[in-house]
Amino acid sequence: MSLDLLIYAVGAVASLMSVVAVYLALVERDLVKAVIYSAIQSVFYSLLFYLFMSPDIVLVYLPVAGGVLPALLLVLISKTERFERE
Amino acid sequence: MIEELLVYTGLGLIALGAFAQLVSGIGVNRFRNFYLRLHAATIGSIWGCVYPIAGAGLVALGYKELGPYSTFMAGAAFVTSFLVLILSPAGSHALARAAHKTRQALVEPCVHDALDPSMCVRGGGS
Amino acid sequence: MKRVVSLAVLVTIVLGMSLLLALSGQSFYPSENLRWLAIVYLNTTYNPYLPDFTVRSPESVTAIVWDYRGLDTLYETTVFYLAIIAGLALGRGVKRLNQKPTDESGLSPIVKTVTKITGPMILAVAASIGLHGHLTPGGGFQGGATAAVVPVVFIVVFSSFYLLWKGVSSQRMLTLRSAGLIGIGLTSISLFLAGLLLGLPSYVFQNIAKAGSPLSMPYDVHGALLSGTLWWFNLFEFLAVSSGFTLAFIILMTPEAEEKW
Amino acid sequence: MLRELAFNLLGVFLPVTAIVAFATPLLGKARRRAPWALAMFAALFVAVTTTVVYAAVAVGGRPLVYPFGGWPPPIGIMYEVDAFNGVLGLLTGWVILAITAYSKWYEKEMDEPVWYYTLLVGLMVGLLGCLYTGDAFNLFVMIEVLSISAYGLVAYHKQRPEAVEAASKYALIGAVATNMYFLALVVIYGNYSTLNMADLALVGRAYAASPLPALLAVSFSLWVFTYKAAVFPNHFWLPDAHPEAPTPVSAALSGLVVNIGVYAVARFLYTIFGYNNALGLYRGAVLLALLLLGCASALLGAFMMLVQRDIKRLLAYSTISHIGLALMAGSLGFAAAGGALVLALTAMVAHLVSHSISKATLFMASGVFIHEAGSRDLDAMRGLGRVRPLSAIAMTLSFLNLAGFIPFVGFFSKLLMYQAFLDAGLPVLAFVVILVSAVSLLGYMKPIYSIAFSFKKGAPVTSPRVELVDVLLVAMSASLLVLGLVLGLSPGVFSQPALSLTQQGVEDYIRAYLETRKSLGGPYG
Amino acid sequence: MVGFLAEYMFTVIYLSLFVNLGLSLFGLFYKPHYVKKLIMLGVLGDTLNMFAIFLGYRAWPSPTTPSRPPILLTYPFENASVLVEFTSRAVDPLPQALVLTAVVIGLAVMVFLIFLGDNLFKHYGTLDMREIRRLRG
Amino acid sequence: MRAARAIPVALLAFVTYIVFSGSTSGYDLVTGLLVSVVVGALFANVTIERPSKLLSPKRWYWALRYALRYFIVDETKCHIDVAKRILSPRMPVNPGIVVVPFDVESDYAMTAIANSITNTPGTVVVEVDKKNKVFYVHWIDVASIEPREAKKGISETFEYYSKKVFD
Amino acid sequence: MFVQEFIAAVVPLYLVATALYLYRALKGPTIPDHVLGVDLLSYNLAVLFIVLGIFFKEPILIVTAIPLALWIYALDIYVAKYLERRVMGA
Repeated sequence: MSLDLLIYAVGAVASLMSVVAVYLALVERDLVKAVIYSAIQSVFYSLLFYLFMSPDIVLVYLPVAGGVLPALLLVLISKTERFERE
Repeated sequence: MIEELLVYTGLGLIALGAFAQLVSGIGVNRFRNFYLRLHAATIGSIWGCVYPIAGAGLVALGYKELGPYSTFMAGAAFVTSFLVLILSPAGSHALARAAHKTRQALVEPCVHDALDPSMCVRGGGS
Repeated sequence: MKRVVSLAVLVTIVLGMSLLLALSGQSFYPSENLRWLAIVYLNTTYNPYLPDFTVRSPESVTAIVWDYRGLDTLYETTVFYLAIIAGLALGRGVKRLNQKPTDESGLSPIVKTVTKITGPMILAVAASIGLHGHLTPGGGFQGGATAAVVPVVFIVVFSSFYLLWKGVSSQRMLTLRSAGLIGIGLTSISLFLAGLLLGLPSYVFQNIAKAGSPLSMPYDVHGALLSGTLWWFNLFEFLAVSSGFTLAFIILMTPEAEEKW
Repeated sequence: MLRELAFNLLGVFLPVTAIVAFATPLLGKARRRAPWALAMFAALFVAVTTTVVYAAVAVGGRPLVYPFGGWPPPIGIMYEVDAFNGVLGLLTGWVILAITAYSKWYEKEMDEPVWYYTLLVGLMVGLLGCLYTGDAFNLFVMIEVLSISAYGLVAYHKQRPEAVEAASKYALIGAVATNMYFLALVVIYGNYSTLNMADLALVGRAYAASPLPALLAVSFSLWVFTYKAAVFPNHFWLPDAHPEAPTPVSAALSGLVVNIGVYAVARFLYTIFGYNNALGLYRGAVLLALLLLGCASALLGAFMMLVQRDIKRLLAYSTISHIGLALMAGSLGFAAAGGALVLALTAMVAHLVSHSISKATLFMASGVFIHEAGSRDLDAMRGLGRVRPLSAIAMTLSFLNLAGFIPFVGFFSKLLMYQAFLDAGLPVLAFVVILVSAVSLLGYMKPIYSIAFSFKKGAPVTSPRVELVDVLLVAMSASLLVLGLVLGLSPGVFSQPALSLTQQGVEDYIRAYLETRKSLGGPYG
Repeated sequence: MVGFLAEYMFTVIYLSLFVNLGLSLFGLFYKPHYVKKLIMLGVLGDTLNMFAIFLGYRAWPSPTTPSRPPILLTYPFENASVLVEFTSRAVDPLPQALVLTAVVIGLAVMVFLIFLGDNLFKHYGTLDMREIRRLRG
Repeated sequence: MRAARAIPVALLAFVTYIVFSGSTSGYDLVTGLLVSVVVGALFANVTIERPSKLLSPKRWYWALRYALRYFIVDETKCHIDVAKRILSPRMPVNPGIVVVPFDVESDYAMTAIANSITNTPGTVVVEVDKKNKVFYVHWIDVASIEPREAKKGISETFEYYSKKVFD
Repeated sequence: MFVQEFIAAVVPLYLVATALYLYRALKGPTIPDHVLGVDLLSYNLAVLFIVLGIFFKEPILIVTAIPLALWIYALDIYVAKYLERRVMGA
């Protein structure tokens, strides 16, 4: 039984899911939802980082891209406007 | 002996977690209302997250192949599961409160809404 | 509906293209061998057989970040620092509200109590990540970023006035941040200055003694591995990063009084 | 002795400058004068260091290498200074000193100058780090230090909507450009498994057969370099961003920051992917493309200058034009070799020096007149030359230098350029140089005329005033004259920097790196 | 077959990263809203970092011994075999260090851009870049 | 007084630090001590109101009993119940928001009850009213909308134990 | 012991759950639904991180689960705050 295939399959699934999240973040007009989609993308990227054996990057990347940036963008949205215009 | 017991208990908890996550995933997609989904989500966060993480800690205590850092893993697993245990209900509560307060989601199949009767949509059924 | 279709098309394109590429032998399968430079790093990060050519830190990423390529990291923190300074410059002259926090402000009391309990635990965990940076994954920035959960959650759950009321003001955070960064800078030139005083050759960012320069930071204190400057860098970076995040969140999230223009 | 001093200063001066930047907000809140004093200290330290370093390099005749942490170079980071980046560093050190001194006068236009000085010191760190570093990834970090301080400074007058808009445009596309440079670094590390510039030059020779990765890397990295240098398709941000910055910062951006782009282009295309290297045949194509772009931006800048009424905007377009000229001279390597190439590179270096000093002077002098007139419109400045005569003199001299009049350094640089193009057998380009000079002379006549030679009708007669800034400006413009005389008497002054980009110079660059690597020893040395 | 599947999966990962790169560049240049541009800038930076890490990965030495993070677990050690085993399995640490730096730098630029967006809205009352260009004239 | 309040917080931080590090070497003890002192000083006025409670062994005994019972009995019962509802084809739900009163004094006891309610599937605290001492609970299967009956179904055991532990 | 094989058998189940959660996180009509999905997704991934840590026999990989749990809680909180107040700081 080859165990590495399982891990690579997890990686492939994660990267496909990140494509889905990025596409939806691109076309979504409600910016709050777009921010949440980008958070989903960063969660999947952190899984990829993990599978590529870089725990240090996960520790930096998750707070930054999954926590701080959505927070800052939400602050910006709450101060300005929520919907993208046509 | 005790080490094997620990490992088997831990693995059992991990398997339980997998099962619970599946159930929770199905529930989250089958229920048609935000508040009902919250109940399904609880399964995913308690049996699906707290228990298997604690189980992983037990495995780490008993599984000697992990090397010198296995106590680190066990400790970190227990701390993580404790934090999830405390934080996840608070998060769900905050979300539920926000959803109810701002009328994001109505209480759709509803018997009674003591907080705000106008948000109760009767009937519906399953 | 349109989105679902285009998503399906996108995913199919990815799968099909990669099938084509893989069938045509154009694979991106990584090699089993490492580059020369990587092997050097892996071999010298903790190597008692090369006593004057090692960092004495088992964590080679932290070793690269703070010792082999310490200069990069010093300026990387400088970039973050300058970004926050630029933000402060953009926020100057803006009147911010300062009220007494009440029970009404913020979220529900349950969330408040939970936040109160978990705050010290999160800080302890973050400190553990930061201070074990030379042994396990983690380090100053990682620990600081984890610790930044605490001020964010406190601002959101209570209010930014609550932090001010408890004495966490933006001025103090700026002071703490500057102090941490000055600590980083001084650590980086500490052995150079010592070398100047003692008349021994030494380099900026030197950590463990090299063949030509015998000065070395203490890397082993009573059996506890400190890896020389790495520990100090991690400590100061932890302070600087956590206070920097706090500062950024305070100035962004504090509600403003009416604008003039 | 000198070399040892230079060696130690080279290692320590940037961390110390960074510490000054960290300490500025701490002390600046307590005392009002402290920020300026700290910035001045940093600038003086930088100026002295750059002088010592250049002296050591010029006297020793071989590059100076500082390995950080005592690690042999491809393992650790090194600073490597040859005559080329040495002379640019020298220029940067002294011009930034003048700018910092001038900032004291400008302080009255600003509230809370503490942030301004912190960012200015950050700019200093970024500039010198970009110039001196010998590591491609460190260059990325330093470009970011430079960029983030530049963005912050452009948006400093945040009460003006235009300033904020210009900064947002500058910062957004700049972030994309630097990300692309990171991609180039990924390509470089993936293919050559090293990040050290000298090592890349050495290793790249083994890859001459497969030039594609090198082409990818160069084309990705050229985006950010041409963006920083504001070369034609990437020039759009400059006419908005430079005028909106505080005046001393406009001087630093127009005079110094654009140099970084040209420097990095030269470093990449001559030293790293230079002679018989990985880039192979594509090198000529890339250089030709750069030549055409430089040509286009020189012409565009010159013609756009004609229609400007805003003095700072006029100066900004002049920057585009002159950087285009310098890039034209610098990218002649595809057609010329030997003497003509040395001539062209000398012209590039001389032109960068002349342009930096005179553009900094011009922006600073324009700051004086803007302060007097209360507006940036040229018409509002009529007759102000009588009020600030020394500034008017400095301004006129600098304009004459830019236009290429005879005893100035600008004349000799254009002459060298002309000769180089003729020697390379490209008289078209020589014609372009003349055309650009002629057109931009028309553009320069307007400010010279309206400030220095015309009256404002019905204005009350005010007696001429002289402040310390005026003296500074006159001194700076006088240095142009002195440099011109030196260059006229001994044309070899700038040939040493140019020689370090020729094949022999690159060999020296690599040899210095190899010697350091060997001397530091270790099992992998 | 197993080898082919592994190659296929790596190709999927690689290509989806490319798709993400393309999507984020498209969003950066064709979506008019400032916040959307910032989100896409974040995705762009993350994807480039992902490329670097992808480059530093090494395949498993054998199907049952995974490659490992570049962190030595057993120290101090008696004989060099630990080190040999470590070097034969650990992934490349240098891209990780570079990405660490790049992530922090990207965050710093983003923090500044967010401050800037706040000020932009104060001046123009909108964050739509087309609108802002029109208002500026 | 501040120092007295700091001690329990410091203890919490210290225990967390040591457990998370998973070792009791000298390095961990020393750094853990320093960290816990700093954290204690920071959170002294935030976290704890009456420090003496933490040091009584009786409360710890009750907490242990509470945890064992909660994790083994209550959770299992509710999980199986909700899982059945999810998996059964007709999804029998009968949801609504009911009033559940509580009768404890301190914030901690209240939070413990609320978290216990939310952590058992089938019940989620939507809103809490500290003045009238009631929770508004979303219940997946409303047995009764009468407050006292609802309390019997949802939170009586939790309140019994929480009172012993925290009040 | 058969730990590695056992985990290799369990991980696909977790992946299926991931897909289910992802569907909800992407679809969820209201914003609380989205956030609930992200929440569950990240708890799922936290477990996956830890379980795979045992699978790789690399105990230090477990640290990565902590920031996931913590920052996702923060995401909950500030989306809730955004919905309730519109002003983050008050």
